[in-house]
Amino acid sequence: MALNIKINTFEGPFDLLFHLIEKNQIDIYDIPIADLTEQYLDYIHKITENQLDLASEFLVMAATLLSIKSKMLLPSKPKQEVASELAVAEDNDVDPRSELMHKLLEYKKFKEISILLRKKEEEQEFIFKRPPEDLSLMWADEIPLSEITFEDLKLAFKSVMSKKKPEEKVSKITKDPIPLSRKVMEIYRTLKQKSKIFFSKLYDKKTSKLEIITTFLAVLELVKMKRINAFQEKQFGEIVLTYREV
Amino acid sequence: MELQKAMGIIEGILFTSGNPVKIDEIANVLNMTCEQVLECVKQLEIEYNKFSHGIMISKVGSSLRLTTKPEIFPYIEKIFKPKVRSQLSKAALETLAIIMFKQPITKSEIESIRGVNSEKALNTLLEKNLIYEKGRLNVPGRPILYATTEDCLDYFGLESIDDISIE
Amino acid sequence: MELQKAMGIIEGILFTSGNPVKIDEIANVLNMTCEQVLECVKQLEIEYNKFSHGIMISKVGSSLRLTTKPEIFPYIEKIFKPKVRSQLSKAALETLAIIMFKQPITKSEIESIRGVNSEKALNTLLEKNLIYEKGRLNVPGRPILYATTEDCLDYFGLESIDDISIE
Repeated sequence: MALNIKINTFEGPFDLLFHLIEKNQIDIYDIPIADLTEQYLDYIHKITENQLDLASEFLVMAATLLSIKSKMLLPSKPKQEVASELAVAEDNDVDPRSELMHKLLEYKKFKEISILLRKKEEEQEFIFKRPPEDLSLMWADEIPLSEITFEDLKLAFKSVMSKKKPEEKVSKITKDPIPLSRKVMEIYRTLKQKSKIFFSKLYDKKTSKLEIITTFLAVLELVKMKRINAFQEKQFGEIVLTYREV
Repeated sequence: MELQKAMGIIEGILFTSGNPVKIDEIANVLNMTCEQVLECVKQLEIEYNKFSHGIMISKVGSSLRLTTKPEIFPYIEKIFKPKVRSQLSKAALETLAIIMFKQPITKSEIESIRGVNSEKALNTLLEKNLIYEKGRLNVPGRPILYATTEDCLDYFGLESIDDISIE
Repeated sequence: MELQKAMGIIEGILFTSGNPVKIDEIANVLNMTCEQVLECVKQLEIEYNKFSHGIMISKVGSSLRLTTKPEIFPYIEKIFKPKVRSQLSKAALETLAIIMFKQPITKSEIESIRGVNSEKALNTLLEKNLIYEKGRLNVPGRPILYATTEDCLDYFGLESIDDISIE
């Protein structure tokens, strides 16, 4: 079990590689690629054996390591007739490990910074701010609403409705897309105007199932509130709604 | 404990709290008597009396509190008032807009749209008679339903609630 | 304005705000230059360094803030039992470290350095207002560019990003 936890704590393939490098005291500038690849694959196997979710990035890195390993095994002067001599020479000058080395060095830098940041974060836990004084009470009665127009209201409404609100629970949106209260008012208003309507006229083909359910609940609510009457001639027949004079 | 050190701790405690803190609680934490705490308070008073401080310490009942000195209020007003005003009016405007187009609506629905507590904004709008409590929603808790008043419609030159549309 | 008096007002303003306040806003209200404000800060620092004070002033980015001194933490803990602040996850911290030193930077650049998907970490940082969307890069897809906020410096108590030395 200890192993699971440990594997789970790796942030990604670089983090895992880094762990291996530190554990084996490997020189980043001269990585024994065959060894490292073997150990890396070993870890990957352990993760999959334990049926933990493996991020695809870990597999990509495994492929990269294998590819570097195979390049290292190739003879240093492959067939020269294929490409121009110059190009091949250039290609061979580059250590296949160099890209990985640079990436590891860069990752190392930020890993170290993040450790420093953690220290700073912990230091801040020992100091306290003062809760801000609630100044709004002091000037609350001076709000200038007098200069607002209906257009301002429309704009404010549109902007608030389009704002991204990460703290809003997703479940809430799906559960109750149209507040029941609004539906109740809508139906009530419609009936007050028309005094009689078929339930099926309260929605159309485009209306979502959820909204139809909300509509139905709103009707039940209105019947309960004794604001409307509902009749149904036969099973699965049309439901007729009528406005109830108070 | 040394008087100097105790003064600093009392300052830090009152600063963190924001509200008055009981003298006996402070004494308890400092392992001092209440009299010793009050001796520290006297010293702090002398310190804060200096021009170079904008805060002061005062005793309210059996508690102590830190506040700003009244003479620096004009500066507090100058720096914070414009911000508070614009925040408040923005909150009130947003809240009124939501009520206008979604009425009748409960506070929690408004808050779920705005993503912030809207108590204060609702109170402001109620006070200004732009909205009223239209009734209660028949769900557990029976939350209040808010709607715009006739005054509000008048104000925006709308004949009736049916004129409200957001095209 | 007299230095002494300005010190007191700065103290009062920071005390009232609770949160960091921009130096230029303070300078504006005091009718002083930012340099003069910083001179006051220096004097306040000397004052707060005394044992008899439990608070301290510090610069975070282009703002000033008042906080308690770390050494009185045990007493504050004893009296208020404050909630332990939740730390950022390792992923969020790594992501933030990259944004700090490479800003403005796109998600895909961050991911190429970290080697893993960083969507969740970015969302956490955005929610905590430690980073913000600074704009978009003018390449196909117009990816969002991320940068750190002033709140980020406040969060770590840094005067500037240079406080974190990168050897």
